Amino acid sequence: MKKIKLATVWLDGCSGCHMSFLDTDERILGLLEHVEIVYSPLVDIKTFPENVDITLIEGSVSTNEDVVKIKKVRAHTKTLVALGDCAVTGNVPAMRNPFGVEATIDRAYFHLVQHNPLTPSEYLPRLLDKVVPVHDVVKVDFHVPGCPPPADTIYYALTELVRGRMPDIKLMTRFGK
Amino acid sequence: MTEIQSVQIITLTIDGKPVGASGGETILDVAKQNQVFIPTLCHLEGLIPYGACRLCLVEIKGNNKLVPACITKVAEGMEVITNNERLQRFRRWILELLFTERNHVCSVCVANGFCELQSLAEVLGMDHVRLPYLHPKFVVDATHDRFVSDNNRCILCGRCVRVCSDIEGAHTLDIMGRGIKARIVSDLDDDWGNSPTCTRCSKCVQVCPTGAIKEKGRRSVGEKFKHRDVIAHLAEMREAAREED
Amino acid sequence: MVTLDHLSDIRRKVSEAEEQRNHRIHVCVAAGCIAAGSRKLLRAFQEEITSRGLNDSCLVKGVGCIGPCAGSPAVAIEPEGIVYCSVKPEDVPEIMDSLAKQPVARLQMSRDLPFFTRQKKIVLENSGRIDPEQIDDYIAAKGYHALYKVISTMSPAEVISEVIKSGLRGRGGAGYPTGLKWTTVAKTGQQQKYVVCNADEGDPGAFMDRSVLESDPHRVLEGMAIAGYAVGANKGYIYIRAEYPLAYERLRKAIKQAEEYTFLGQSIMGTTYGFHVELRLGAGAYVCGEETALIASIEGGRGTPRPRPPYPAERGLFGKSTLINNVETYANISSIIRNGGDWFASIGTQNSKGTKVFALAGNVKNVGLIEVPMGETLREIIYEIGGGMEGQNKLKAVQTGGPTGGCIPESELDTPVDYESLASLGSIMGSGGMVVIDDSVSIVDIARYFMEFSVSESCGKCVPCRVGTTQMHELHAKINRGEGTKRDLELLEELCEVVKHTSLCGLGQSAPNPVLSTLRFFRSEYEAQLTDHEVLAAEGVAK
Amino acid sequence: MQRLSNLPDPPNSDEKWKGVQLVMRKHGQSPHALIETLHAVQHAFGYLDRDSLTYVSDALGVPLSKVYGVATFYQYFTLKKPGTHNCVVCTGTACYIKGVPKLVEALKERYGMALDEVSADGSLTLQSACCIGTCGLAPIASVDGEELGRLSAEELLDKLEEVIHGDA
Repeated sequence: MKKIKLATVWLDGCSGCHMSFLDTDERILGLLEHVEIVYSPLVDIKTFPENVDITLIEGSVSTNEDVVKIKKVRAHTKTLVALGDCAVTGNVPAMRNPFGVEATIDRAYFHLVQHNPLTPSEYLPRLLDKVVPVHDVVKVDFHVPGCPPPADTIYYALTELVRGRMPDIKLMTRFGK
Repeated sequence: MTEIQSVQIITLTIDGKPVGASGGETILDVAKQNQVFIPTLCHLEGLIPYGACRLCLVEIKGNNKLVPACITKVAEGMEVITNNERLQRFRRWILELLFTERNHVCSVCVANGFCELQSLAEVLGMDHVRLPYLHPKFVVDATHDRFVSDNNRCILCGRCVRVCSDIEGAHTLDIMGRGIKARIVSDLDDDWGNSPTCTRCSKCVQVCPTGAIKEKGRRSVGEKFKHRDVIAHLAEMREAAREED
Repeated sequence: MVTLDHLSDIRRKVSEAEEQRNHRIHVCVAAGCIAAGSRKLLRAFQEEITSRGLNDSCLVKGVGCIGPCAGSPAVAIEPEGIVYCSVKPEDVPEIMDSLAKQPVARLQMSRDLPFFTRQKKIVLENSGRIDPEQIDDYIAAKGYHALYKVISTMSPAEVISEVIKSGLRGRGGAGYPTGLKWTTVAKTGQQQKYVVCNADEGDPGAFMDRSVLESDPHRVLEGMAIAGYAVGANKGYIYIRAEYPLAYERLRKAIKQAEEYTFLGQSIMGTTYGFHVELRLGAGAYVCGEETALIASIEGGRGTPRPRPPYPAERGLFGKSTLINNVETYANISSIIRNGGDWFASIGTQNSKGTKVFALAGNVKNVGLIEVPMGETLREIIYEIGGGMEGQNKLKAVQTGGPTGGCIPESELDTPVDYESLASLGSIMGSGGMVVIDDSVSIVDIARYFMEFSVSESCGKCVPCRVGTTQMHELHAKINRGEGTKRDLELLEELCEVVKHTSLCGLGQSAPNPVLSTLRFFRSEYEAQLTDHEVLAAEGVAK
Repeated sequence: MQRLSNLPDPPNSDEKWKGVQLVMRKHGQSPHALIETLHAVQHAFGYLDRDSLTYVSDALGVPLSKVYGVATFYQYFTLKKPGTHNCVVCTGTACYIKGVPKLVEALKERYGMALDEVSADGSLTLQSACCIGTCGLAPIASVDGEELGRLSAEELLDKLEEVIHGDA
């Protein structure tokens, strides 16, 4: 049987959702019998491949780089899963939204810096005016809220998706869990 | 509330199931007695019904308008529908609207795990919001030595205002402004810490469904356990005292 | 004890005074004409008459709205019935010269125009004829005769049955049968009851109630006193907008005069029936047109509505049984009593009886206040009475029912104006605003304008209205900027449905109407503005 | 029954408080008279400041937060000292389609402020009214109480310059 191509992408998030994914522990080995991880911060592949079956996205869309990345991911993914509150709601990264980019940079790069405060280099990705959830930029097929979503929930959702079914994760996770 | 005619027995159906009730009871009362779940946010046992969150809207056969279960009294022969595709859809929308209105970041909220808004999203399967977040900016009032008021987490259910004015009798809190700009204030929008009217009774903390009003000294996330049932007891005591007068 | 003779005496006196004069010059002193300078004009006429020594043969008086507001200030010459528009003080000598001769053609608006001939005046029968600040003028026009008839010859039940027979429905918008409402209040066994007049005319583009109150305030007081008698109330409140200082002032004077004449007060016309009226000033909140919000506001609180039932008839003002009708509803009562319910029921359509006052405004030639029998078509109103479009542009839509009403397209203009027909088009009768919109105006922008109104007027109590209107406005603005997607349009439509069905009061429930009705009739205008992107990034992301 | 208790002393010796007290007495100092009283205060002093609100709360026995909730609910009440001159622009439907947006734009360009704001120098308040009810004269604005109909942006700006500089 052909293996399902799975990718995981890390945008603006704390990596906690990836950690939770790893918390599926030995079950991941079982999963790998049906699944091939074709792109992920967990593996060493530099470019996002084509024809990916399932992509898990952790993190919100916060920079112009995130926008480019997520659009490419969407274009090459059949089922896009927003994994965790940052991807689903904006969560902590979006807490800067009421204050605006300027105040955020000011705070992070000047106020809270003791030595040599510096404006971030122009080569760094540029912050968007507002941090937004993934589905505000591209179509998302399935949402798994949680901060992070429990490993069991991720595992269940993934096994269902791998079997070509839409999982029902009601009561298995919640915002902030 | 006690009513003279409450001996009257009424039969009605809830979701097709025949149930009995006494006159004067609300649809919500009767649904609860019969283990039928109707979501609510602004309602709290012991407080005067408010009818504002619209989550408890139900259908009544023969009435083309939806009615709030928390206020509508049962009537003989009433056929109530508490749950169907349309009501589920409306409830999910209302939750989504609430989540977009303010800055509800469950993961860093003191009420994480004890929040009625959060738990309704879970129970009703609201897994993401389709509309843009409005991200307003509200100043957190931490001037009080015991409590903190954070309008960023407020859903304007009015419970704190009602408990403060109707149960405690202090009426320190009220809603100012209107529409999307409405928010909770203490006195003349002053620092809560300097309030000449606040009795420090902490009832507002107990009734707040979210993390908008919290007790100080709880350092991390998800530690805000509340004693909401106290209010119904207090209301009953008050009512009894009033009758004795 | 006031008797019919007293009233007849006053009538005789007034008509004698009028008949002595060959010419009576009526200058409109309603707010619109005052803003256009009619007080100066009134003074100019007075001075001209005095300087010509014509005080014995000419009478000049300020009257209420004559009707053609586009031609403010308006002047009428009686008994000839000549109407002059846009009159300036400089025109006064010329008009004075023309008395008893050929009218001044360049200022004249022909009385043969459909604007005048096609109207049927009940509520406005005295508007533009009597001096609103003179109670005698009102009495001379059979004013307070109905009140006299009621308290001297009719039982409360008979009064109500006459109102039921008339088929009158609430003119505030919803069209609830007035007689039924009165019956409910009359039947409650409560001791203390109140009669409230809703004069919180908040619909932008609507000035019917303002005009009635400024032109014929006693008419409303009489209607309220009759209502009080019928339902068993001894106290009435008029809740009036702060934006209408002139109407407030005229009402205040009218109450004082009526009290002096014992038409209001402890013992009306010497009988045991007492009825007091107090004024309450609104403070700028559209939602207070909703009856439970209005009650909260009269009680001195935030004007937020509460769920009904209990209806105000059961538990209203200060917790007591309360009858609430709007200005125009009360203004119909005296005519119904004087002429009989059957007479009233003979006017109008099967389900909508009598006449309706409309404030015709926008891109129409004869902007003004009109009264027509129910059942006239929109086309007749706009093209005949209204004189058609102002300027070269074509009619695109007519907006009825105020900011929470709907936009009706050209193709539906043959719809008769009655409660049910307008509702079937996704609009409402509302209180009677009718704004004609020409094709130079973007319909999407108009809907956005109305949404903005709903956002700023939402009281904020219930979630769907407070947040829903804001989100509708955001989605709408996004589409209007050309950034909306097909998905956004779907979301907008679904959100409209949610707000409509789940909001607490009428404001929220009808707030989506402008969007829904424009989507229904002008969908292509929305679609033309959509972008092709499947999901467009939120603001700031696309840049 | 009317409460005949004495009214507390007003916040200052301004004679205008007498008028406010008269209104409160007329309504038997009832909490229900809150809005009428606030009208009287604003009529007398042009706006509702903290001292006035506190006094009204005290005199009528209405909680401070409720007074504040009511004062901020209604558009007509203002808690900020208004400008010396005021300009009310009608934003009703008829005015809107007949060009009020252009007036608002012109005002914004000239004075750098939006509706419902007071100019930095305190010379002018711009207000909006959702309909003055004189739609026959649309677009309409009033300057210091004088209603001006069928108004162009230039006419409005000229008029405002006239009244503002008339003071100088």
